Amino acid sequence: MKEKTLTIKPVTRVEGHAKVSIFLNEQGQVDRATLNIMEFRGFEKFLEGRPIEEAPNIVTRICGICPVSHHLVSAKACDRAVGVSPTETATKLRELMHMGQYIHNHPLHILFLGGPDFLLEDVGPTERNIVGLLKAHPALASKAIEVRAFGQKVVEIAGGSAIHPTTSLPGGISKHPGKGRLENLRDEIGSVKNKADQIISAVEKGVEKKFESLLSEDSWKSHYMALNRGGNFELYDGNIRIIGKDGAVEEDFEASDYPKRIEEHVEGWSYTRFPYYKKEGWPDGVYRVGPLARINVAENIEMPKAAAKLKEIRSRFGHPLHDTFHYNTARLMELIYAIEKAEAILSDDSILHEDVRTPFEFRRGEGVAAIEAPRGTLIHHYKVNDHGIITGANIIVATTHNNGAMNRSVLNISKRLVKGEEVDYQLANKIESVIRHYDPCLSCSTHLDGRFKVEIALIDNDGRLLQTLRN
Amino acid sequence: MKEDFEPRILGFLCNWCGYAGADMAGTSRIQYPANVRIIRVMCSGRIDPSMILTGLSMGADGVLVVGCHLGDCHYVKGNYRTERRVHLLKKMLGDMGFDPSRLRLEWVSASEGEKFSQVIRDFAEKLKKIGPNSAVKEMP
Amino acid sequence: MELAQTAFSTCRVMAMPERVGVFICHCGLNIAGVIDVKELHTYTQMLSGVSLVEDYSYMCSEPGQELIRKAIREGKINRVVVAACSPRMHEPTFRNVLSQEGMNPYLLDVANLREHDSWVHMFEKDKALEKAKDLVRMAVARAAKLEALTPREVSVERTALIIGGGIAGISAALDLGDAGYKVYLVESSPTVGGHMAQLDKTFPTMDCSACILTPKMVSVARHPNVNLRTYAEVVDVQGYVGNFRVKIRSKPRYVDAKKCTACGDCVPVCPIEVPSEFDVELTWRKAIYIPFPQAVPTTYTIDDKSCIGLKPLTCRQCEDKCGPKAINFNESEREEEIIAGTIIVATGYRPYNPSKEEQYGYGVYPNVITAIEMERMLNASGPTGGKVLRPSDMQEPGRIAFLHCIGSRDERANSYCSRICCMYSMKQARQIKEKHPEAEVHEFFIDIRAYGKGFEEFYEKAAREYGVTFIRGKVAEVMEEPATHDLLVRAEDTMLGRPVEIETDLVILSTALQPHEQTDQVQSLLRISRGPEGFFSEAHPKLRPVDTLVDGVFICGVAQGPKDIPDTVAQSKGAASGAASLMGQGKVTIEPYFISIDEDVCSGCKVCIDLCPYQAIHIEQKTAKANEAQCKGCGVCVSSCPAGAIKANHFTDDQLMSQIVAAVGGA
Amino acid sequence: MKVVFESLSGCAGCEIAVLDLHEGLLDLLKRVELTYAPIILDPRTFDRSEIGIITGSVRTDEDVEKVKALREKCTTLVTLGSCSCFGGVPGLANLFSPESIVKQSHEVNVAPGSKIVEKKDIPRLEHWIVPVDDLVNIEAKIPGCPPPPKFIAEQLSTLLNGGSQRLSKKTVCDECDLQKEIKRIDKIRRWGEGKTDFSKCLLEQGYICLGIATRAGCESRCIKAGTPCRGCFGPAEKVKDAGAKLISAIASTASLDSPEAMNPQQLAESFIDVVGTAYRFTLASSIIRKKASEGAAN
Repeated sequence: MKEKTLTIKPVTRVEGHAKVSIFLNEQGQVDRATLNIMEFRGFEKFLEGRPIEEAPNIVTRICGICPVSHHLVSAKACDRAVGVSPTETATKLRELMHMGQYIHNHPLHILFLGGPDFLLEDVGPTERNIVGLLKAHPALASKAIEVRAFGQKVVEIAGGSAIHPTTSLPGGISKHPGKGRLENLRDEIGSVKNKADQIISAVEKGVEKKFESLLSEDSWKSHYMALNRGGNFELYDGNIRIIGKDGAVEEDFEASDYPKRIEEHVEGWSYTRFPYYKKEGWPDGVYRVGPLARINVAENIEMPKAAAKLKEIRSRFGHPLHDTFHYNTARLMELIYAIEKAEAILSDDSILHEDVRTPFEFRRGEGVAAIEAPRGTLIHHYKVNDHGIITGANIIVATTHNNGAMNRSVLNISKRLVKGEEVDYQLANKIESVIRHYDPCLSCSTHLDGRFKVEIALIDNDGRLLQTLRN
Repeated sequence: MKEDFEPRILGFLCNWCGYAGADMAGTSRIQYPANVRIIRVMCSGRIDPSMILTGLSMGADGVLVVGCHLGDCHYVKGNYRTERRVHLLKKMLGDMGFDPSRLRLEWVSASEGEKFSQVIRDFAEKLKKIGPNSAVKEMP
Repeated sequence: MELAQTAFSTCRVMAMPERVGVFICHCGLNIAGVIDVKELHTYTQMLSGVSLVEDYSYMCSEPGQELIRKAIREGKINRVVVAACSPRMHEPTFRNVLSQEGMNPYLLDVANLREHDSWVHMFEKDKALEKAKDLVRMAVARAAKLEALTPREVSVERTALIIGGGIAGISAALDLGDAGYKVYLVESSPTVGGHMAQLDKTFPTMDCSACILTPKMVSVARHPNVNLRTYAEVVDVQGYVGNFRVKIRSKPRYVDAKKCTACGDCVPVCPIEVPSEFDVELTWRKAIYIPFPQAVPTTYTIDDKSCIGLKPLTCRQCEDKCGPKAINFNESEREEEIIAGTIIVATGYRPYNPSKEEQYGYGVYPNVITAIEMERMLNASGPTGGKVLRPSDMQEPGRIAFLHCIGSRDERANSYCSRICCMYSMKQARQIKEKHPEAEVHEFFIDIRAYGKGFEEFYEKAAREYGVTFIRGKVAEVMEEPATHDLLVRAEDTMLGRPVEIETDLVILSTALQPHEQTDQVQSLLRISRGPEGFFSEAHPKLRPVDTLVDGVFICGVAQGPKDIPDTVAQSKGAASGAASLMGQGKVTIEPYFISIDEDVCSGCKVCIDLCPYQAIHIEQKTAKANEAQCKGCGVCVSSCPAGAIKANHFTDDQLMSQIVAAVGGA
Repeated sequence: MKVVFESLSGCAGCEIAVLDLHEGLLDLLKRVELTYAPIILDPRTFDRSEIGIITGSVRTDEDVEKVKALREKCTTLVTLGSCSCFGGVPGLANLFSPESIVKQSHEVNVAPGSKIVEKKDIPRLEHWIVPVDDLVNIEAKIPGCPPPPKFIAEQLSTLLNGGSQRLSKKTVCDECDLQKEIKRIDKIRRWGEGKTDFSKCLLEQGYICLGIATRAGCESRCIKAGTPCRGCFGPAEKVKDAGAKLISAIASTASLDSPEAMNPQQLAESFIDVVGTAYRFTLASSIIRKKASEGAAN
């Protein structure tokens, strides 16, 4: 039997375009398996020449599912590039917008993307989706739809539009959304919190029986990387922390120092590169980002219900969690956190002040900022000339970090499950479901045409340039 | 620059001054190169920038806009608007990789036949140096 | 769809429902001499949408027009393209042809093969043919998109405004007044009469200028239909033909014209003396003055720049002295607005000031004077009572030289010929000879321009009977003997081919005629164009000499170019008849080039409102509305409207785009 | 009524906008038979469908194949969102020569020490982005970035009832309730420059706002949130090139006689990044669609 390649294309229920190729050797065993990411638009190239104040409203088009993350991290990078700090109210409104995105994002994953894999019994390709979910779990589905709708409403009020927000610019927010609308959100959030609890218990009940098998599908040790504020769980702003396979903290650094810690591996068959932790080298240095990483990196959580949930998870499964399915467990916890955090921000009266923007002047400069997008750490970095025109842009995106890990998981599960020459729907879906745990955003990962620029190592904050940025 | 290249100039002339000036060059039998194709408009302010862009995108090597001298416009301020449009368009064309001097604005009064012929001669010469407008071939 | 191949562009012209008839004119040899009309004919037949092609030697002639009429009658065509001369020339002619056959006159496009092609590419026949093909293709493309339009009918106010109270303005005012139209005659100086009032005799009949002028001045002042506004200016003109809204500002005279009997008692007590403009500064006049005795209106005027009775209040002797108490120092400026159906510009001229030509010494040598100064001396009511005197010693000059073409036919000054200098120089020479038969009178000329009726005989008589010597050669230089102020005229006698020097007592410079100093102001008010020499340009040199390109505005007299009094009066009668025909009809058709706004598309962004110089667009319930009567069809709002809601009749986006595509484009 | 969703090189924002119908989505799903939508359904191909909805820009050769295949297999083809309608924000890549973008991604922005690897069996890039209706005829366009959920529902239900699509003939000004007084601009200001009065028209305060030349339909959501419109709904009904119309309108409303009026040079200098602003969503479908190579240095 000569060599053969089985392909699954397109990978469904993920954002963007990818294909899985499984290479069988003569004995029909899986020799290699790859996840090729096939998207490319070149945002960084055409950001050059654009005015800095327009960047936050251009970069949202990198991703339609997490446009808020790009909008806010871009605004933060712009603030630093022109040297202006946003007002307190503006920062609060931005963080509120960010929480709104999580309240929309995780229910979206449960309802449309990953959920159907672990909430529906063995069904065919035409039922494993939202329609199937509505039949099987009507209560869960309608609650999830309502919670997600609330999330999008928060983003619309704080950001002007639920998808591709527009209100942030250097120095803060352009116009205050109005007291009345914020007060309405404040009244509604209580009921949203209950609905979220019901969703979480429904999901947990839904997977109870096959929980062990789900965990065992793909479990391997890796490093983890996430934003963090002095050990606290953080989604909006803070340092980046890397922990080892045993959970010990190995790195804690500013966003701009990022390239000193990470290098990348190259493959001809994918637009995306494969970052790995420099000290450990390839492939041992592969690390994971996103919900699983955030839950592992956090020492404690400032929000009470989320903290309780974390304690419960850790007592049951230990620390750090290595099973890929735990991405979903972490997502549930993060949903609680996001709602609690939104409630905290909404109840803080400083959000009602009218002062939402600090004026700014254009100056030559650079700005680097990081944020936790639903799928992992996201970094924007801009270089601006003295007319405030962008001369260089570099965007380092969540899913790129997970590229190595996703390929590793695909290889693991393919070796275990692929026996013969065909890959039927059930088997293919098993492989895809592992990818869906990561909930990759492929158009994000490859908007920057598949490469992850290690060498654009900018210097530390006092402006000393270690490495030139060539464009 | 290869000599046989004959640049194609699209000319927008206002009825009261530019067009009349071209007529004057005719009645005075002033000879000038045959590169321009003239379109008459009532005022240079009538010319919509999308017409100039269409001309360039369809292969005109140069677009010439001829209006009345500032202050002479038959409709008071039409040419002031034209002047600003042409300036903005030149900047846009520069950003789009065109040589901005492919778009040219001139004020020619009804009696300046000689000046009109001089403008055509000079514009044709300059376009020969810049070379053919390659936009058409590459257009999808 | 087939290929119309020219080097200029390959263009697959889409099949068109319209049936275009193309009529190519040879214009004798003007077009056919350069463009191969046969080749153009066959090429045009290939253009899709063209259902008939004809070519003929003179399309504007009756047989040429008949070709079009026949094609329309036989229903072969529903659009017409005439490939001939400039539309600015014969578009009206061919439009009439269409309407005579019941076809909407605006379904016509004219390709300018003459002024824009054959006449300017005479030695590049092949390129001229290429261009002709493109111009015809563009015209056919536009013709297909033309829409029937009905011109707008507008009522015409039966009132004429005439700017300038010289002989041109007066005769036009009288003609129109007699024809029963109301006239506003506006003159900036205190009296009508203009430069003619300064003259003594007029050539060739040697009539006394005042005798033929003053009666006209009086009748224009008394004419029931003529409102005379002297010492007044037009300051604003809005609106369009038939409905010009005109603002006239009258300067204060500080003398009540009705009460003033022109007795002149005020003059002796006035302490202020200033050079008299009317007498070309040969004499003085007081601050309170009448330009000349026969001035109309016969009243004195106080010149507020020099009178010390106004600001500050110090003198006012004349007020006390005035019997009829006509003087009123707190008279103020008056402004009035009138509606005029037509406007006639008769602003006349300004004599050329030769002082910058040092070689003649005007202003340096006292005995070098200009012809107008000579005219004032010859005039019996002039400063010298008709005696010809040398300014240096007030003696009668025995030897006099006239220098022609000063400021005319000279690259450094004006390149044109002022047409009347030869004749008025000879006239003055004969007058001097009548007074002093023994005087030596020489005329230095380049060419004698004696073209008018009786002019040649006048010239013969001057030479033979009056003994005026004519020397052909422009004077190079005039030198002065400082002690005696006698002058030496040096020239080259081109007939004898040798230099000549003549001693003279007096030199008279025949200066050129230049546009009146307020020509700029009148031009900006009326938006009419001017030629390179600065005179107003007529709509067509041969066929519309007194019309302008602005409907309802006419020009006559020297404002249109140098000419003598007979030609001036002929033109002013022409302008009057042009205005009368417009006002007679009581209505006039306006080119239907106005705009229309689509309310469903207009979104009330207000970009157009402030843009329109004629305030032709206003907002009603959130969307823009066009006032067709106000709109002049410039189209600036059409190209500015960001929503594309405004359409310019006869110059629509489709029509212009179709021409662009035909000119440079592919399909 | 069979419906399929195909996404080319886009950001999935349009798909999320459909999902943002929340409960409304369920009624929609009842009225249609959604047979292929890789983002939320597993089937990997389909054979025929009445309605085919395309999102994302035509960036790779694979996108072109998908569009052609969809044309064969669907009776009604609908472009959803500015990317498929006009080229969208990715269309700005047409500002750079195709070579420079590929070079940027594969040689220039690469970590030192990592070997340059020939890219094989992944889609090749098209030289420049074109709107879908440049490749195949389409029956309907639903513009917007993203099109508002309510707007998508209205447009789809008209198509589902077999009706012909009716997009607004007005511009965003019609839906914008900021007060408009007089368009006479003394100074053009960049967004964020100086104090902004949110009760008055932004353009009249000198901020470039594409609302005047952009089709209505979004109820001026961005302006209501306090940001000038950037024209994601594309040119108004009667306009061929929204950028050219904006340039024309800005030039014509620049004040002429006020003391601080800009002369033509100052006007051009103060309008920063003309193409990036006036053509942000429509460069690929404008008249001059791409950078002419004569000037394409980078």
